[in-house]
Amino acid sequence: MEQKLLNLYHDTGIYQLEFGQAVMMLVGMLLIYLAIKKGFEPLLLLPIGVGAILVNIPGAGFMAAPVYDAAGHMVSPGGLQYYIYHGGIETGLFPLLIFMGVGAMTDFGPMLANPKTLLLGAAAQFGIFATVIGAVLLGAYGIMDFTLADAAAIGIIGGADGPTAIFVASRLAPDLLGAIAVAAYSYMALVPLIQPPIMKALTSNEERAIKMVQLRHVTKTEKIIFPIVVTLLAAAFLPSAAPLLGMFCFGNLMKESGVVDRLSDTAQNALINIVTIFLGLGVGSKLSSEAFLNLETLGILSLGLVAFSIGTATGVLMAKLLNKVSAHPINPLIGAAGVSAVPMAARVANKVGLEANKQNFLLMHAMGPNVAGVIGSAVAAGVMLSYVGG
Amino acid sequence: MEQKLLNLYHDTGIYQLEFGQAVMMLVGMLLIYLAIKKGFEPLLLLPIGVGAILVNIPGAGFMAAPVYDAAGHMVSPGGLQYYIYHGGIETGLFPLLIFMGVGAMTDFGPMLANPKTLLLGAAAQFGIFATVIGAVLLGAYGIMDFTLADAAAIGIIGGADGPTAIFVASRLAPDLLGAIAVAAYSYMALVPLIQPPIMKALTSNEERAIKMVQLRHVTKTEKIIFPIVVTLLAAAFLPSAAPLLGMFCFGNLMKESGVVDRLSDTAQNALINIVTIFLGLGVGSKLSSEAFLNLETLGILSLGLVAFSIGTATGVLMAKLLNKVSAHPINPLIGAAGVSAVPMAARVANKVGLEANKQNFLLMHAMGPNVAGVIGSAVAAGVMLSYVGG
Amino acid sequence: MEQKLLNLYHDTGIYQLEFGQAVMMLVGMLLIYLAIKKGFEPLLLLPIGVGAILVNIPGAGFMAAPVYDAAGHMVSPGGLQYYIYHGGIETGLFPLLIFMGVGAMTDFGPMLANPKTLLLGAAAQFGIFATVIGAVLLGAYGIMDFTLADAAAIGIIGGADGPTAIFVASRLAPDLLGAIAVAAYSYMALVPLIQPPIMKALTSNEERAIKMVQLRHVTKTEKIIFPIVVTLLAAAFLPSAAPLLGMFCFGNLMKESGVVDRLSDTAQNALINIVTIFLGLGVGSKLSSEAFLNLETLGILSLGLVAFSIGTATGVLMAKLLNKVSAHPINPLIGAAGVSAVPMAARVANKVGLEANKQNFLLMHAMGPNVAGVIGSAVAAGVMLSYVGG
Amino acid sequence: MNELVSEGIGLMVLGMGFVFLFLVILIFATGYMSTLVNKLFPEAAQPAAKVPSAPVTANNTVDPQIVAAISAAIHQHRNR
Amino acid sequence: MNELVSEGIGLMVLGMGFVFLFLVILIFATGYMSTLVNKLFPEAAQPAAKVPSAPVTANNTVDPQIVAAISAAIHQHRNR
Amino acid sequence: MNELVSEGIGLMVLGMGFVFLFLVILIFATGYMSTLVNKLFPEAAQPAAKVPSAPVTANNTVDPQIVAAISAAIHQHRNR
Ligand code: NA
Ligand code: NA
Ligand code: NA
Repeated sequence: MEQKLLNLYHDTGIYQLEFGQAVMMLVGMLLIYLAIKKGFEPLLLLPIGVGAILVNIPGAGFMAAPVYDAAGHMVSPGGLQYYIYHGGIETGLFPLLIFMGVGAMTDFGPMLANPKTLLLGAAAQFGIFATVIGAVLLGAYGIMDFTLADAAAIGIIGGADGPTAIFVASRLAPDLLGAIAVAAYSYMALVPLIQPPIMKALTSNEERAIKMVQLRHVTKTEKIIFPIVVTLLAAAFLPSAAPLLGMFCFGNLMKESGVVDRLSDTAQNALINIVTIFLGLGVGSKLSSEAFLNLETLGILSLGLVAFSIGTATGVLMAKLLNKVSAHPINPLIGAAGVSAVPMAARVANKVGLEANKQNFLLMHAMGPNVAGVIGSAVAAGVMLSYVGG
Repeated sequence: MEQKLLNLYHDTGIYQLEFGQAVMMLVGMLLIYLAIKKGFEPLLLLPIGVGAILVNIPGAGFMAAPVYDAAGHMVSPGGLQYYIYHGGIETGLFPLLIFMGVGAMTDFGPMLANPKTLLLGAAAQFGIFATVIGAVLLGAYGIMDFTLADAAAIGIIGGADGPTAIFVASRLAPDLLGAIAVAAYSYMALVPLIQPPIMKALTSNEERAIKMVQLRHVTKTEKIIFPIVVTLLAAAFLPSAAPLLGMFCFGNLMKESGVVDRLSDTAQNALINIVTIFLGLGVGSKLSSEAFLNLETLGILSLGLVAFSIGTATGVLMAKLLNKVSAHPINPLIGAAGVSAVPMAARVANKVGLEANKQNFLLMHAMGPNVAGVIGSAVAAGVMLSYVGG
Repeated sequence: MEQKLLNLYHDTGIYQLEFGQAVMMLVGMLLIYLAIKKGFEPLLLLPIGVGAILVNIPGAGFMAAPVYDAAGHMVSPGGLQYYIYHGGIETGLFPLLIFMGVGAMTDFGPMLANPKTLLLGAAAQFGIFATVIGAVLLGAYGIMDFTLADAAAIGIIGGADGPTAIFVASRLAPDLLGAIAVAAYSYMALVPLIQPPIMKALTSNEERAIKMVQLRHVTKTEKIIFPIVVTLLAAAFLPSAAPLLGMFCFGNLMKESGVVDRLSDTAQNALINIVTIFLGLGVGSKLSSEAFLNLETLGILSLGLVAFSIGTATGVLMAKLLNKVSAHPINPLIGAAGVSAVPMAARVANKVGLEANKQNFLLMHAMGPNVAGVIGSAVAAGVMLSYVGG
Repeated sequence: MNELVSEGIGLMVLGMGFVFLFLVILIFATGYMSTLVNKLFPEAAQPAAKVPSAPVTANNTVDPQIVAAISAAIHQHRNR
Repeated sequence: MNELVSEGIGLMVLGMGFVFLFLVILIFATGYMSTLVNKLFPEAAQPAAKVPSAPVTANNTVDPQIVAAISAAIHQHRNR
Repeated sequence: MNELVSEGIGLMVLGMGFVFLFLVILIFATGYMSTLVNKLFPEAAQPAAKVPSAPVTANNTVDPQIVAAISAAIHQHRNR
């Protein structure tokens, strides 16, 4: 009896708690606070924060692997986050299903009306690769312990696209997954703070006041055929990007075809919500003190910020260049939307545009580069998976 | 660097694409076209078409098996369609869950009001077994490479019931699954074209104009007890049909009981939609060029058409026979609805009936044989699984 | 051919049916009857009843394990209930997800307005541990074959909380899972019959007529922070209760935070409904004749009833004690709600209160101990898992 | 006639036989069930089915929001 | 008294002890939390909670379709 | 310059090159596709898209319950 009482005491969190676990539980609470009070991407950061708390409870076994005897019978079951992480994140299923749902919510209309804006989505991906250079320099000079795969996974934060970042990190740098996902979603939430100063520094007031000509009407048929074209181009030129782009286009095709609305509706609602809950808990499971409480995390957070900033800048600069060569005027602000972070970055472009000219509604114009940025970062992800993994 | 560039080129789809894969991607696009433009069972054929494209992208790895090291850690993750196919189709889970959802959408009322129509659902299954004979003849004379199991799986196309066909094919002839599923859903979509000529050829105008007496009211209690009766009969006489019939009846019981409407609603919506998306992608994964681009597929498509036609004919002939011996008049057209293809075949019967007599509304009368055909083909599936598998 | 006919006959349920299976199918039908006609927790008992019928169909293979060859290829697929049971119940995933959904439906407001009612939720758990003593006595005197783990799992029936009971039973006494789950849900449905006589026997009419002061307003912030506090306390004092309490609090946090309403909505609807269907079929799979048709089941059913009754009594007695020492009057009836069985037990307290005084609305006051009872039985479950398993 | 064909014919005979057997039994079972039900519970089943479980009620009844919207709309409509 | 019984009694004592301990701690923690929250953020939490995420708004507000339906229904109703 | 850095630069060059290459090809493919579509099916696509699948119709049309509620509400409203 005394022994049992002692066992029970030894089982308590208080007895077992390590300092690192306590800190990570505070990190989890910080994420929950940011999600609820500051509105930082709550759909992901709230479950991630809860997942971080749960996985760091000593003795609760949320990440415990199941144990089987020789005959294959279960001796002790695994933890919830073990099953979620290994079933849905390590396999890549959850990010792909989220991407399908996002595709079913995406309207390519503004981009189809003005395909040149795809160039802005391309230019803004420079943030990704500049960050890769930053990370390999930190690694090469022994400041931080980054491999090329780590550097690639960190760079993808600059893609401003959560599921893409999680998909790449789960393949190239699973140990850094927690920090990368947290950085990706945090900076996406900070887009309204990070982008405007850069956008204003690189443009004159006249440029920001430029009005753009109204977008042409895009037919239903174009919208239906477009996702198939993207899938075929991915198949032809970059099969390693085909999982991401293919599922994204599948979702979009379900939406635009108009013949499977019940599937499209489920992909946008019940399914993406279920997967989001699980994805959050699974990402949170990687927020262990060993993986998170080290210099590398600081590096990841700093490099992520750099990636966003450079991507914003190169997007704006490309838009200025396009404005010079284009027949119709192009407001350079919409280049910033090329980082993706849909639809936040497009809204920021609209807001900054309105500050310069109260009649200047850039939202629809910025949606073009915005969704182009999603394609751009999926292509960048494909190159990385092929280059580093192959 | 040049090496990496070369690697990247060797990774492209253009470099790797085989002719068969290109053809299968065209087949996938044809299915998408039929789904969107022609309205061919889009809920299934659209995801199947996308699945066919994705699985044939060389190097994208949608069907790649995961690789584990000796300690059980994942070295490389599997592809999305690998997990879907092996998790949900090979195991039989997805067809069974779809069948549960279909059960929750089915109203047995018209059949209970006139149980004799069950005979029509039985007669129309002759299409299944006639097709089996056709397939074994093709096999026996060495024209095509069909085993008895293959023949049974091909025959079930005549059941005009997608999940049943997929369930049987996944157990008896997984290699033919893609072609069988495509044939089953395509012909179900073609019911309004296939059936009317046969129906008209076998009936006189007077027969088609026969009005049927109004159906009696069926009480809630009858509807609740009926699915339990079917389950018990399956248990007693044909356990191999019990998975299909049991899940179908479970769904129906959830609906009719009226006490678990939130479960019934989920079975009919979120759950069946999620499973349908996955089922489509999983079936599409079997549309590889090796499995599809051969003489056997042509045989399957032709035999499937024969199966539908014979089933329609025997259904109509049985209805003519019943009309002779029955106290109340029976319009032979409703026999054609016995192939199932719910509710398309019943609508076709109604439409052809209206052509003969503008006051002749056969829809509810045809719903009886229509749902009876679902039971009939599940029974036929059970016999096949028991006879061929046992 | 004759051989095949004979095989088919040997495959029939009639040929193979054992007496025990027939009885268990009758038990399944009884559960369905209670669910539909008597309204006994139909969301669980209907699927459990169907699951019991299906698993007892001889030769249908609902619980068959899949067979793989040496190379890892599937030779024969497993049964639906095999996958459900081993995938979701043995692992503990389904009860935890249900608990998350229940958390998202729970309002801790009344409890936060009057935290003393937590003591009532504690007192009512005495039913659990008194039952453990009853079960070990039956085991110790050789009347029934109960181990300490069995006794603990049986006791948890008194927690009046389905997912907690299933979670504990799946870990401590999987063989008894069927009987324990059936007992737990049946008695929860019988709360309106079991509790009132005990409540009336232990209270005077004046006590039952006591009016309570209106509850103070509880702020949104309190409701948001509360689930985090509970999780941290579980982490600190009882990690073995952290899976249950953590997921419950996660669900509640999603609801109260107000920033992830689409996730909260899915947790309360599509997700919990899907899991409920599977949980029911999975629990039903444990209703085999070997596991159910024995003296132990009778013991479980009797002990479960005792557990409920004792829990009700100790809850009421604790409320009488609190009423003596509290500044504000406390109606002893609300103590009975401490067994949980949310919200049935609170409604019963309200109803019995109204009988004594037509102006006495106890519902909101009883919701406090009611949800406290959920926490209390999760804590009791944690102690058991730690004491018996550790 | 080779074995495959004879097996196929066996499957056809057994299969159609079983399908008819099963559905004929079902006709009798259904008929008997209906007669019994309608004798024992003449339409008594329907009131019972009218008592839905809690979450259902919420779905089936008219949303109070909608009622509020209606009143508001009527006001607006009149004041136009 | 054999070992099983003594283990059962041990479980009961520890179990009830722990349940009460945990819930008593929770009473104090909750009370302290509520006091603190209401001192630091006196009802400040509610306006914040009023800002729901986008998809919620769509669910909570009145569907424009419904509003259209109402107007149509009123017209029809009047013209009857 | 060590190997890691040179590999990083290689990734950058190849990566940005490929991103631009892909998106430039996509610009041409999209433009060509749009031209082709609008020449072959000048707005013919829209009527086809107006024919939604059955379950959708159910979702998009006004619920008969709502209509019933409206009539009821109007009556109540008038009788106030
Ligand atoms: Na991007
Ligand atoms: Na059929
Ligand atoms: Na309880």
